[in-house]
Amino acid sequence: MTAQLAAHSGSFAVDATTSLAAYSTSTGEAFQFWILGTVAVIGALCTVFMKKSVHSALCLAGTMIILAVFYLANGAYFLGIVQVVVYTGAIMMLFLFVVMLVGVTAADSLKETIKGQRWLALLCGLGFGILLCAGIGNASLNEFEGLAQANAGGNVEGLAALIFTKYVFAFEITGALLITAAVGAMVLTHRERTERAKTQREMAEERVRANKQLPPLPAPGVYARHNAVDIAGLLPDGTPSELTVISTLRERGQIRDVSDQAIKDLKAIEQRSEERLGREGHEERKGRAEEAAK
Amino acid sequence: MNPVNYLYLAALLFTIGASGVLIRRNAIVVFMCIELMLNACNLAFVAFSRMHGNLDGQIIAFFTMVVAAAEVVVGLAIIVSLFRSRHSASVDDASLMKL
Amino acid sequence: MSFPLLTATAALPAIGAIATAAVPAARRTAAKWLALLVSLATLALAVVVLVRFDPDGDRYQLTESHAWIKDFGVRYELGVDGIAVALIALTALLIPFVILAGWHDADPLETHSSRWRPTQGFFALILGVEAMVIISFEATDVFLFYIFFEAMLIPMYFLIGGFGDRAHAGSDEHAAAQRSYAAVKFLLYNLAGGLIMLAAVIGLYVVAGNFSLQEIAEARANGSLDMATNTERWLFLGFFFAFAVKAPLWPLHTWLPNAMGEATAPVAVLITAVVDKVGTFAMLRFCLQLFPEASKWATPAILVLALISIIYGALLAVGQRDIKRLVAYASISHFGFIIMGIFAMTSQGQSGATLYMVNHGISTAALMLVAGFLITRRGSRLIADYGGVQKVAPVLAGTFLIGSLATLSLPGLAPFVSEFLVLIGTFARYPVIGIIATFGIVLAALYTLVLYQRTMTGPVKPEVSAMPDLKVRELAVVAPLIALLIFLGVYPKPLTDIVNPAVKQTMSDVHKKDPKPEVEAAK
Amino acid sequence: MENLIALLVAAPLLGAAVLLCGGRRLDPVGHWIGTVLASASFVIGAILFADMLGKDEEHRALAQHLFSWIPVEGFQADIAFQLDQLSMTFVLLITGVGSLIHVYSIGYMEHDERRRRFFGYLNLFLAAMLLLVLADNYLLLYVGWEGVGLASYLLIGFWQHKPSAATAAKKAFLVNRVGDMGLSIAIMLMFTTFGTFAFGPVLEATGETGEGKLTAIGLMLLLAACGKSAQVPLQSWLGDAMEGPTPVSALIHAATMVTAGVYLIVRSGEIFNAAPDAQLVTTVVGAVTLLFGAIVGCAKDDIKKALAGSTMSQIGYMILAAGLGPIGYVFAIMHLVTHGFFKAGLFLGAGSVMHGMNDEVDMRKYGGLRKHMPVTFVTFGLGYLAIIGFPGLSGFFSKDKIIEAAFAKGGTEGWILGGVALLGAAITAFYMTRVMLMTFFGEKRWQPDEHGHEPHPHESPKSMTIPMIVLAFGSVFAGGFFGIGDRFLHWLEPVTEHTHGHPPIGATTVTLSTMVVLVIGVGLAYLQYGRRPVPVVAPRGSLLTRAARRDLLQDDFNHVVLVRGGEHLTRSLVYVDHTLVDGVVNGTAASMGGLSGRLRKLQNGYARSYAVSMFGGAAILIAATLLMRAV
Repeated sequence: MTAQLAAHSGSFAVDATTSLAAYSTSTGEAFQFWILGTVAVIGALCTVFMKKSVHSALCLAGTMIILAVFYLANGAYFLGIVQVVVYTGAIMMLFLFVVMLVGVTAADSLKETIKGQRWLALLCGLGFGILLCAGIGNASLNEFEGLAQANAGGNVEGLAALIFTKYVFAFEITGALLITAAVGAMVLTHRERTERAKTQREMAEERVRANKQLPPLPAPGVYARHNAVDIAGLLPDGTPSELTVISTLRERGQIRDVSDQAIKDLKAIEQRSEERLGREGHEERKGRAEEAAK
Repeated sequence: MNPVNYLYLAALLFTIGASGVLIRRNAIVVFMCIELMLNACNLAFVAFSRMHGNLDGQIIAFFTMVVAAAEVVVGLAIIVSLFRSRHSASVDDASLMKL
Repeated sequence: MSFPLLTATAALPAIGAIATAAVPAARRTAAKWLALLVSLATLALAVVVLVRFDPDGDRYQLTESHAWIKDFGVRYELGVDGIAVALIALTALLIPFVILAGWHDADPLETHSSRWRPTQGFFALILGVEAMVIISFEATDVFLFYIFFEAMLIPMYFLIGGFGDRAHAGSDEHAAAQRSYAAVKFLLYNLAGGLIMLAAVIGLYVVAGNFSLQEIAEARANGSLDMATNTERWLFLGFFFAFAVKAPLWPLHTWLPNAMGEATAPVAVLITAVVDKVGTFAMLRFCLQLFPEASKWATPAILVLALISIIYGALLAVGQRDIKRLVAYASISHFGFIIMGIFAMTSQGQSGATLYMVNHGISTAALMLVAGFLITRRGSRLIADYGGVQKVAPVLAGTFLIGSLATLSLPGLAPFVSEFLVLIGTFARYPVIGIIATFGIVLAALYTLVLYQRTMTGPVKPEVSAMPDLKVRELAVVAPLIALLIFLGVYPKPLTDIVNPAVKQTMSDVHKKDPKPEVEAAK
Repeated sequence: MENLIALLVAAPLLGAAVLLCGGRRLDPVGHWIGTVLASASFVIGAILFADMLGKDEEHRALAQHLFSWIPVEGFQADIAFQLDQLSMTFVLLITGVGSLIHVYSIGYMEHDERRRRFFGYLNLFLAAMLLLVLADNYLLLYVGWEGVGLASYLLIGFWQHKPSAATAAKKAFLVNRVGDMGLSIAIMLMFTTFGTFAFGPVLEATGETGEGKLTAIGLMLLLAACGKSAQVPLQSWLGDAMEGPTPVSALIHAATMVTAGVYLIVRSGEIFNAAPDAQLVTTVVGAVTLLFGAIVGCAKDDIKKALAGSTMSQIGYMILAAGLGPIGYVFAIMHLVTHGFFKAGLFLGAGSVMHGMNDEVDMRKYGGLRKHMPVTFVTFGLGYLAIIGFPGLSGFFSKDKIIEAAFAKGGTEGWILGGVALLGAAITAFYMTRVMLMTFFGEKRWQPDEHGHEPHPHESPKSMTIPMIVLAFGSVFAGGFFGIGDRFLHWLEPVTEHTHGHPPIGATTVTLSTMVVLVIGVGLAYLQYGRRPVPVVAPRGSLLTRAARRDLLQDDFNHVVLVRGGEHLTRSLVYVDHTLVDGVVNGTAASMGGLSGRLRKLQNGYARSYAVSMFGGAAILIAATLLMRAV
C-alpha cells in the first residue's frame, strides 16, 4: 500500500515539476484526501470517545498511518516513513505497553465528574476550530509551489543537508534532549529499594499475623479445556476462589463463572455414558430377543 | 483540490485532540490526544513546506517528532509512577493543586 | 561640591537605625542610648541646616542633585525651602523626646516571654521613620518623594502592630487583635492613597516628561508646560487623595483613632506629630506648585471638607471615652485647620498653616506624652478610670493642663498664633467658613477641659491614690516642650521669618493675591 | 517713663512663674512673694500715675512698643502697650484692689496647704488683667482676655477636690469661650475691614466704612463683653463661679475681671458711636441684666450668690451706661471703680463672715453677727450703704449719674431705660438690705453642724480686716472724690469724649426719685426681714422667687438644650463615625473578601478545568488577532 501511494505521489511530483506554481493538485490526490481524511477524522474521534484505552490507542495508530500517507502525498517521503516507523511502530506500541501495565481503571469511563467541564470543553473546541478555520480561510493561500526543486536532489538528502547545516544546533540539542528523556524515564520509573528485602520466613510470619492466605495462592484453570487464566480455581469444597485470577481480569469482571460449568459438564458426561450404555443395552436386548426366538 | 485542505484537516484534528485532552480523565488517553495534536501540527507543517516549496517545514515536523518521542517517554514514565503511587491513572485524582 | 548636608541629615538616623538594630539583644540599654545619641546628633545637624538656611536667599537651598534612574529622568534631588526647614527642625526636635518618652515601652515583658518585644527593633524603627520623614521633606524630585512617602509605612506598620499600648481593657489576645487591626487599617488606607498617587505620579511623568519639582513648577509658571484642564485636575486629585489620607481629612480619617489608640503614646506622637505632617506639607509643596489651577478649582470642596473635619473631629473628641482616641480626634480637628489654612490661599492662612504644623506637633507631643505617662501609671486608657490625679500628682496634672490649654490654643501658647492666623486668613477670603470654623475653638475648650476635669479633678479615685508624680526622665521630656510652646507663643518671629518667604513664593505659584482690606480697597 | 509699663505686667508675671514653678520649697514664703510683687506693680502704677498727673491732658498717653509679635505678610500684631487715662484708671484699680486682696488672702488661705499656688494664680490673674487693659491692639487684648479667663478658671476650680468647683470652673471657661469667639470674630472683621487691629488706626478709620460693618463689629464685641461681664444671655457662669475662694470672688468676679467687658466697650467707643443699633442692643442687654441680676439677688440665700447677683446687676448698670455712648462712658467707668471698691469690700466682708462661721454660706443660718464681728459689720455696712446709693457715699454719685444719663438718652428709650434703672435701684436697695438684715441683725440662727461642733463667730485676723477697712474708706469717699467737681469726668474726657446729656427731667428730680425708690426698697426689705424673724428653712416662696432661686431657670434651659442636646449629638456622631464612615470602608473590604472567596472556587485544582480555561484563552487570543487583522 505504501509503495503504491509513493508511486502515486511520485506521479504527482512529476506534474509538480511541469507546473511550478500549481493552483490545484491531481484529482487522484484529491480523491485520496477526501477518503482518507474522513477516515482520519473518524479515527481521531474514536481516539477521543472510545471507552477503553486500548481501542483509543488502536484508532490513534490508524489515524497516524493515514497521516503518514498524507506526508508522502505532500512529498515528505522521509517523514512519512519516519511517521510509520517511529510513531506508529514505536511510540504507539509504548502506549500499548503502558496501557497493559496500568490495566483498566475507573478513569476509563466517559462519565464527566467535573460540573460543566464537558460542555465548556466542547464549546471551546468548537469555537477554537471555527476560529482556526476562519484564520486559514482568510489567509488566502490559494496558490502554492510544489516541492519539485526542493526534492530534486531527493527528499532525504535535502533534509539531511538542512539538518546538518542550518539546523545542526537544534539537531544536537534534540539529541541531548532525547538522551535526557531516556535517563529521566529511567529515573522516574526506577524504584529504589529503601529497606532490606524481606526473607521468606518474615513474609510468612507477616501473613500469619495478618491472618491472610497462608499457602501460596492457588493456581487458576483446573478446567484446562479453555484459556484457563480467566477461570477461578476451585477450592476443595468446590467453590471457585477469585484469588486465583489476576487482578486485571478481576477488575474487568472477566472472570468466567464456572459454578454452572461444572453442572453442565456433569450433564454431558452422564449423557455420553447414557448413550454408550444405551447402545450396549440395545444389543443385549437384540441378543436376548434372538435367544428368545430360539 | 488545494493543499489548504490539509490545513483544514490539521485544524480539525488539532481541535479534536484538544477537546479530547479536556474531556478524558484517563491520563494515557489524554496523552494520546496530545500526540494527536502534535501530529496535526506536523501535518500542517508538511503542507506548509509544500506550499512554500522548501523543506524547512519538514525539518520542523521532524524535530517535532523527536521532541514528541522524548515527551512521550517521560510522560509515560510519569504516568506509570503516578499509577504506582496512587493506583489510578486519572488526571483528576492528582488534584493536589487545590487550595 | 560642598558637604551634602541634607543627605547627611537624612542618612544619619538611617545609619543609626541599622546600628541600633544590630546591637545584641542583651545590651538593651546600650541600644536605647545609641538611638538617643543618634537622634540628638540629627537634631544638631537639623540646627546646622536651620542656620545655613538663608530666608532671603533663593527658594530652594542646600540643593543636591545626582542622576539616579536616567531612563526615566528620575534624579536624586534634595533642596529645602523655609517650610521644609521648619518641619525638618520639628521632626529632628521631636524624635529625641519620643525616644526618651518610649524608654521603657519596648522592654520585654517579664510575665509572658512569648510576646518578646525586641527593644532594638523599636528604637531602630523610630529612627528609620525619622530618616524617611526627613528625606521626604527634602526631596524635590516627585518620584524620590513618592518612594519615601510610601516606604514610611513599613516601619510605622511594625511600630503600631508590634509595640502596642500595654494599657488595654481586654485580654492580651484581644489587645493583639485590636492592634493588628489598627496596623492593617493604617497600612491599607495609606497604601490605597499611595497607589492612587503613584498613578498620578506616572501621569505627571507622561505629561511633563520628568519628575523634577523645580523644572515642572517653572514650566508651569512660565506656561511652557500647559496641561489640559481635566488632566491637571485628575493629577491633582490623585496627589491630593494620598495626602488627604495621610493628613487625615474627613472622611478618610478613621484610621487615625485606631492607630493612635492602639499604639504606644510615643508612637502615637510619631504618627500625628511627624508622619502626618508629610501629608499637609506635600499639599503645600506639590499640589499647589504643580497644579495651581486645579488647586484653585478644588478649593471650595476642600475647604468644606476641612470645615467638616474641624467641627466633626471636635464633636467626636467630646464623645470619646478613651484618652488617646480623644487626642486623635482632636488632631483630626487640628488637621482640618491646617488644610483650611493651606487652601484659603492667603499668606496669613498659609503661614498659619505652616506654623500650625510645627505648633501642633509640639503641643500634641506634650499632651500625648503626658497622657502616655498617665496611662502607663494606671494601666488604663479609659477616662472613667481616673479622677483626682491632680491631688496625688500635681506636676503631672499641671503639665497635662498646659498641654490641654495648648490644644485648645490658649493665647500666649504657640498654637494660638497659628490657629488665629489660619482663621483670619480664611475669614479674609471666605467669611462664612471662617466664622463657622471659629466654633471649633469653643468645642476644643469643651473636650480638653472635660478631659482634664474627669481625669485630674474631683475626689481621688482609690486606684490612682498611689500614683507617683512625674519622674526626672519624664520631666525632661515634657519641660522643654512646654518651654518651647510658651516661647513660640510669645515670640514666633524666628519661625515666621523662615516661613514667610516660602509662603510668598507659594502664593505667587498659585497666582493669588491677598484680598485688600475694605478701607484700602475703597481708596 | 514708658518703659515702666512693661514692668507693670512683668512683676506679677514673674511672681506667677516663680510661684508655680518654684515647687514646695517656696511654700513658706510663697504668699509674701506674691503679695510683694503685686504691690510692686501697684507702686509702679502709682509712679506712672503721678507722672501722668504731671503732664497736661493732651500728652498724658504713654506708649511702649516691645517687639513685633506675629510678623506675617499683610498682618501686623505687636506686643505693644498704651497707657492713657482709661488704662491708668484700671491699672490703679486692679493693682490696688489686687494688692489688698493679696494681703487679705494671706489670712484667709492660711490653713490651705496649696496657698503658694493660690498666690501664683492670683499673680497670673493680675498680669493677664493688666495686659488686657494695657494692650494697644485688640489681639494683645485678646491674650489678656483669655488670660484672665484662664486665671479665673484656675481660681474658681482651686478646690478641685470638690466636683462642684471643677464643674463651675469648666462652665465659666466655656461660657467665656463663647464670648471670646465673638471677640475673635470682631478682630477678624476689623482685619478684613481696616487691615489692622491696633486701637489707634481702627478707631480713627471708623469713618471710612459702612455702618453695617461697624454694627457687626460692635455686636461681636458686645458678645465678648457679655461673656466676660456675665451679661444676659451669657451670665450663667457667674453664680457658680462663687465656688471659688472668696478673695477670688472679690477680686475677679466683683472688682476687676467681670468689668473687662465695660472696658472693651468704652475702649471701642468710636465703633459704637458710629453704630447706633449696636448701642441700642448694648443698652438693652445692660437693662435686662441689671433687672435679672437684681431679681436673682433677691432670692438667693447663699450670701455669695446674692452678692454675685448684685454684681451682675451693677455691671448691667455699667453696660447700660456704656451703651448710651458719650453721655455714659465716663459714668460707666466711674461706677466701675466705685463698684470695685464697695463690692470688693462686701465680698471680703462676706468672706470674713464665712471665715468666722466655718465656711457656712447660708444667710438663714447667720443672724445677729454684728455683736460677734464688729469690724466686719461696720465695713460691710459701709459697703452696703455705698451700693444702695446712700447719699454721699460712692454708689450715690456714680449710680445717680448713670440713671440720669439713661433718661438723657431721650425719647421713649430714654424713659424706658431710666425707668428700668430706677427700678433696679429699688430692687438693689431691697436685696442688699435683706442681706444686711439676715446676716448681722435679728437673733442668732446657727446650729451645730453634722459634726456636732457649734460655729463660734469671731472677728477675723488683722490681715483680713485691714483690707476691708481700706476698701470701706474707698467705698465711702471715692464717689465723692470723683463726682464732686466732675474730677473724674475731666480726667477721662480726653480718652472717652463726653457730651453732657440733657435729661427730660431735671437732675435734681432724678436724684429725688432715686432717694424715693431707695427708701421704698429698704422699707420693704425691713418689713419682710427686719420685723419678723427669718425662717431657718427657706419658705417655698412665690413662683418668681422659686424661679429666681434657680437663676430664673436659664440654667435649666442651658442644661436641657445645650448640655443634653450636645451629649446626644456627640453620641450619635460617634455612632455614625463607627458605623457609617468606618462601615463603608470595612464594607468594601468585606465585599472584596467575599468576591475573592467566590473566585477561589474556580481554582478547583483539576488540571483539566485549568486546561479548559487555557484553551478558551487561546481561542480568545486567536479571535483577538483575527479581529485585529480584520479591522
